[in-house]
Amino acid sequence: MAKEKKEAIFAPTGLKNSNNGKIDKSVDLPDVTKKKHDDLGLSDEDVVKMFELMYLQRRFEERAMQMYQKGKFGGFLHLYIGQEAVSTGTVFALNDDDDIITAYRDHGWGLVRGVTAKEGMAELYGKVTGCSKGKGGSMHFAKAENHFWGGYGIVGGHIPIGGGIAFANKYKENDRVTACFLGDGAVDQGSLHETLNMSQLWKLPCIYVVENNGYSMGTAASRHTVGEIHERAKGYGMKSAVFNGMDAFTVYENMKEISDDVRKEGLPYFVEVRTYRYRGHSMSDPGTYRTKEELQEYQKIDPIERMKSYLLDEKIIKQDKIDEIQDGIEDEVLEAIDFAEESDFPDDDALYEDMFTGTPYIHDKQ
Amino acid sequence: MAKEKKEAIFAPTGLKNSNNGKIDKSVDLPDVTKKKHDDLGLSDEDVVKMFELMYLQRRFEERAMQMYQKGKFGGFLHLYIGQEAVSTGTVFALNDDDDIITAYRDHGWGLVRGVTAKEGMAELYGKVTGCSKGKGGSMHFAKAENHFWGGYGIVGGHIPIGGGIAFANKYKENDRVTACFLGDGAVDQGSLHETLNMSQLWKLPCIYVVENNGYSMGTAASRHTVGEIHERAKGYGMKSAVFNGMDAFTVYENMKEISDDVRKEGLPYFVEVRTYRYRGHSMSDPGTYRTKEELQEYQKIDPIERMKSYLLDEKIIKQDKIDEIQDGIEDEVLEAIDFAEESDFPDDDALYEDMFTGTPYIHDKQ
Amino acid sequence: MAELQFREAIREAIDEEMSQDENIFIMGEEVAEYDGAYKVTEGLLDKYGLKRVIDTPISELGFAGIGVGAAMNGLRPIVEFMTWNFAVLAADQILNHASKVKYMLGGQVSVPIVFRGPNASAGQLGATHSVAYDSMYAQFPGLAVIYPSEPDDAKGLLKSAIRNDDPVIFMESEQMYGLKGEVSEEDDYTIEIGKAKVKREGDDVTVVATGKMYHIAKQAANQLAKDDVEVELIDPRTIKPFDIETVIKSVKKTNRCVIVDEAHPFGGMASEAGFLIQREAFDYLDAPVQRVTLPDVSAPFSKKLFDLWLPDAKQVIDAVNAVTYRN
Amino acid sequence: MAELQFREAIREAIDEEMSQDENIFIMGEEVAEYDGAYKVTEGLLDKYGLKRVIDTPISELGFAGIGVGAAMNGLRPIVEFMTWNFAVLAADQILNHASKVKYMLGGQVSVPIVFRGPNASAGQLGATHSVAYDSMYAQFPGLAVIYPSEPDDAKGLLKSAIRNDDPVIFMESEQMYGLKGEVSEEDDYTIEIGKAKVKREGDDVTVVATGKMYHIAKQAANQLAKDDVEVELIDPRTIKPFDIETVIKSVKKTNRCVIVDEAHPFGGMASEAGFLIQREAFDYLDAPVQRVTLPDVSAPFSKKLFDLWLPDAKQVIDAVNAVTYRN
Ligand SMILES: Cc1ncc(C[n+]2csc(CCOP(=O)(O)OP(=O)(O)O)c2C)c(N)n1
Ligand SMILES: Cc1ncc(C[n+]2csc(CCOP(=O)(O)OP(=O)(O)O)c2C)c(N)n1
Ligand SMILES: [Mg+2]
Ligand SMILES: [Mg+2]
Repeated sequence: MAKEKKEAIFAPTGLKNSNNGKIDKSVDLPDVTKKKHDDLGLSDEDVVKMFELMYLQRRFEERAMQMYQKGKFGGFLHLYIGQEAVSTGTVFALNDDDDIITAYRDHGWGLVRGVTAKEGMAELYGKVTGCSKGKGGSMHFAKAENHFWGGYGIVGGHIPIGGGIAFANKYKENDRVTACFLGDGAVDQGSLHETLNMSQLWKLPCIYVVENNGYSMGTAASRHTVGEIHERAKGYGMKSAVFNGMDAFTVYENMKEISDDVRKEGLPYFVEVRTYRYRGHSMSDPGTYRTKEELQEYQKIDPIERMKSYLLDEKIIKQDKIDEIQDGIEDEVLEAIDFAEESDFPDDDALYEDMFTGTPYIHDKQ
Repeated sequence: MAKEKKEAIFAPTGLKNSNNGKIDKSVDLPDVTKKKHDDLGLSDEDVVKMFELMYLQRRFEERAMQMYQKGKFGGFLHLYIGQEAVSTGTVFALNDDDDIITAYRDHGWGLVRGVTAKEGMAELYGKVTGCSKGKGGSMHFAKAENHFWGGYGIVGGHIPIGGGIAFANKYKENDRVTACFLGDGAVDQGSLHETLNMSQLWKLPCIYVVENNGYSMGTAASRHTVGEIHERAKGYGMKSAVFNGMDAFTVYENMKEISDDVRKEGLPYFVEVRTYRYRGHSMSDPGTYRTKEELQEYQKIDPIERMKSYLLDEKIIKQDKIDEIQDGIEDEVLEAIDFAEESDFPDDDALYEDMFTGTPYIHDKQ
Repeated sequence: MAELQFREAIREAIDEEMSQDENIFIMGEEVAEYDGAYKVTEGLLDKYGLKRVIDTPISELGFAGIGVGAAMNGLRPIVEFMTWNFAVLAADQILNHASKVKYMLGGQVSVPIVFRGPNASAGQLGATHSVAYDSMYAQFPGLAVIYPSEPDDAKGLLKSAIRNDDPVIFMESEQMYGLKGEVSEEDDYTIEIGKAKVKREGDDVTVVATGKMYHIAKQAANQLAKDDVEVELIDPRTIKPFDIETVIKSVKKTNRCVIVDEAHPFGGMASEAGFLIQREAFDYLDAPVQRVTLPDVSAPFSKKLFDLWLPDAKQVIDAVNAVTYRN
Repeated sequence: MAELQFREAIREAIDEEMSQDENIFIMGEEVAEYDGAYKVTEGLLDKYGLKRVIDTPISELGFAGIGVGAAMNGLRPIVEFMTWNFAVLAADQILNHASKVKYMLGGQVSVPIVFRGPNASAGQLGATHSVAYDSMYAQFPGLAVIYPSEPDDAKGLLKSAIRNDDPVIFMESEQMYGLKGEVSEEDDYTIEIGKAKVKREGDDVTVVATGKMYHIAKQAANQLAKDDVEVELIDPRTIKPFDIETVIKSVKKTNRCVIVDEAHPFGGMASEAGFLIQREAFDYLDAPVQRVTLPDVSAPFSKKLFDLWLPDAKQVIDAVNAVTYRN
């Protein structure tokens, strides 16, 4: 039974240690939906609005990146660029009072759930006019009144919180569905396992959606997690799905079906959405863990370009209208920058505010 | 899409809230092996030894229970009674230098891996002659020199440690296999998920064995964990098995096959062994969560009685030899009690010993 | 006044609060069908049903987080940990989420949640079941930490904790659950969080102790009284907010202080209170503040070692003798 | 002496130790192919290969536990946490296992493991990425906690930590990784764990500070020197063992002490050291021990608030003025 000895190796090798300088594509995309927007129950206006929303997310972040590089603000900046179809398809599929929670790659999610460009940009700048009063910054966009519960910085930490939001909805019997988004990297956290088990056991109306963008920082999905992510559901007898996240219609179609099912059956769902992030993990990422070719392949199927073509091909709107929308959004973002620049920093007193809802208590305040 | 409203319920109901006063049997037992001992490669002596080991575990704990009830020692006392086929079949299947680690229900595991009745009983009594010098007590039996790494009291806490022991074996390329035993209740801990993922990803030679004895304290398995436990492996593409743990031959056969496979392939395995604990979770457990009938059903197929019948039926030994063995073990246990009673408590200085291997450091020692 | 066990006082607090607010629910391991590992929640399932009294799997991190999410979304969870030793697995939800979410979202959400369960040692349960975690949680902003010593305090403070709109860590003791004491029968009896109580007046030395240690300190005080040393015994009851004013007032009278703490020495309540006392009452101190704590070693199982390990009245008396220069 | 960045000093320590003991390996998120989130482990994968430099999934609890098991079974793991804020998820493995296993098994096993990574805040990273955890770990028996301030200390102490046969918590700072300093070129340069270093001599006041705060304290000391206030600046370097002797010796000379601590006030190193000083040097103190810490609020993102939040030299000077009665 002696086996041939070779040096023990633990983690699977990545680009740096692969022989041929290539790795398998980090995410394989399932097919997009063949349905047209009206088959999906979306109006022409909906599609235009989808385009606007996606473009807003894109331009907001591109400009934010510039401002960051100019040193206008500090902290981390994790860009959602490339993944906008996921947020956009989702908010159209969900009811407005359905609940959304996500990790720190959250700008897109804020913008589709009513954080204005101004509030978002001001938050990045740490201004009191920011959506989280400048207390949170890039990782903690939120708009609780619109049922967007925010971005969270501890990988996996918000997963049980998503389950808890769903728990309260079931408790209150209000028919709201919760959608909890997480990265492929977060799949490896124990909190996911615990939450999936309890969600299935307790029948929580929650959709756990993995935005598999191929990488957890510099680690390709296949290097940090075994098997197909959506198959994790099997062990819990949980319903699951995997679909293409580079197309807003596909996201919409699937999320609609799934949220309807969750609302009706009162059982959770585990979903893997395959997508791709164009930028580095954060602004300091050199990106040596992937090939330029891989990135380009996904950029070729950019969800915003795809939507633009769709609008034109289907003659929903013409190029001039597209230009007008784009210019409008460009202005909106630039105004947001002005707004952020001109807004005030929080008062000194703010340091001690928002810690408590009830009686505040600060130990040994000097 | 409005669904019929009824009061939200979360955890599944148990005996107390079931309508008919009955619950589904908490563990369904797969069939036992049909093979005879020689088909399994076990000698007559092996079978006798198996019987002895099982009987030792049983009598050790029955006597320990009496001593506990007499107030001879304190702390928790979690009895393994009913599950002895698991430990016994396993040690025969594994090599002597394969590694074993388990939770706090660990007396049986200690005894099959060379903790003597004396060392075990003295440990329960908190005497310096105990296997862990009286520092650990019931929950922390260990015999590291025999590759039994001990019992652990934090549910799920020892799972990654088991993985780490396997990691070191792979690192040292020593062909040892690790068997990490855990309860059905521990299945719900995030540590299991994290460890399974890393074990499969890193190809660790480790068998994770759930001793599903039907209950996590007072909670039936179906009330705390969804689906079939062994199916959790599916999400990780890990090999898995489920088998009957009330028969030492079945445990032996399966654990032999599995450990051979792990040794050969260098990949982990996830195993569910179905068994039953006859006693309460610990000594204070009133046991109202299960029916007397259920308990009796399992007692009817007691692994020790089964083995005794086998020995007689197969004419391996006769009744008088059985009596002799039993009397011998009884003496051994009674001597162990005397030994424990007569042994010394640790010196006062021992309070400060065994904290450190290197330079000891005790902050602000008075 | 009614005589209640500690566990009954806690149960009454939960019961009274649950009966007047539908959004309160309790969850934890074995809290429902088993009636609680230590029978604290006995009868609550029968009274409030499966919706509001919920058995959880052994998933401390997960159910703590579900509690946090439920609190954010309008409920008022009481999360029971079978002991605080196991809550270490949930530390991320308590430290990184419950205590911080409100602040980092600029005040948009509230987290009205009570995490409760037995703290510190409970006899010979060994190293992993015996740690006092009150000071650890007190280190972090945003968390109130309550560790009462008597049934009356437990009832009044737990009711306040459940009504509190921010996270509260509420600590009990397995070994005190059976302890009986007079409990106010006042309607809707609450005690303000953050107020120490002078439980025995005296002029010679201030002794500060809560939880199990309060009872040790009380024994010592009774003993010392026979020697005409009158101890002023202060039970802070809440580790955070820590009512340093009450302690300082007493120290200004007695000029001496001993703090008894069930934690290991480094950075426990004793060191924090001691630091503050020397700073705020420097000119009043006739002797350095002394403390009695666990030694800096893990809990041993063996009864003999365990008894050596746990602070006792003799150590308190020795410390009092030191600050009063009686030895 | 060679001038090295802090990260280079750490890398050298790891490299030198790995080259002389095959049983040492390093694992953590992004330590291998990415060369480390903060480039501390740059080049180690190339040098030591995939067996000994291992990328982990984001499973802090799991890989910390795998480290503990591997240490028990004969290896010497270095486990990198991307920051100590994330290690909260692994707290059970550190507090309930690494620090206790040896004791509870009566000495049968050893756990020679180093857990390391950046501690405390690193600029505007918000509430969940900014906490100083050194004092928290120091509360628990069995753990050494090292938090150096300069490259030389980092190198010498990390080498000792890796050789130590018991678990060590080793803390760094993202913001100091680029800091340059002279590092001994002595062959096999190690520094004994648990020895403070007097980094500046002075007669007027003792200031204690380590990690990032050492540099703040140093600024303050330079400033104060212009006013003829001579600070004796002590860097404890290790939070535990805490070298109280060196501090007491200094306080007996200066009669005044200020402690600067990057943690929140409750139960931090400052309160522990302060408590010990008042107890051990009571008759020598001309003023109460003062401390400078974070306020008891979570880290805000906004630059303005963040700057208010973090201790600065001005606060240290104020505290020195207080203990020297100069204000
Ligand atoms: C518990 C924890 N561990 C580590 C980190 C550091 N970290 C931040 S993001 C990240 C990668 C997460 O990747 P993924 O979940 O795939 O999300 P993506 O960045 O792709 O959106 C890591 C390791 C963290 N924030 N929290
Ligand atoms: C982390 C943690 N949570 C809770 C407990 C309390 N506890 C001890 S044993 C147990 C039940 C475990 O059941 P199972 O894993 O099925 O093992 P069995 O007792 O059946 O052998 C519980 C809840 C603990 N020791 N550790
Ligand atoms: Mg990702
Ligand atoms: Mg069980």
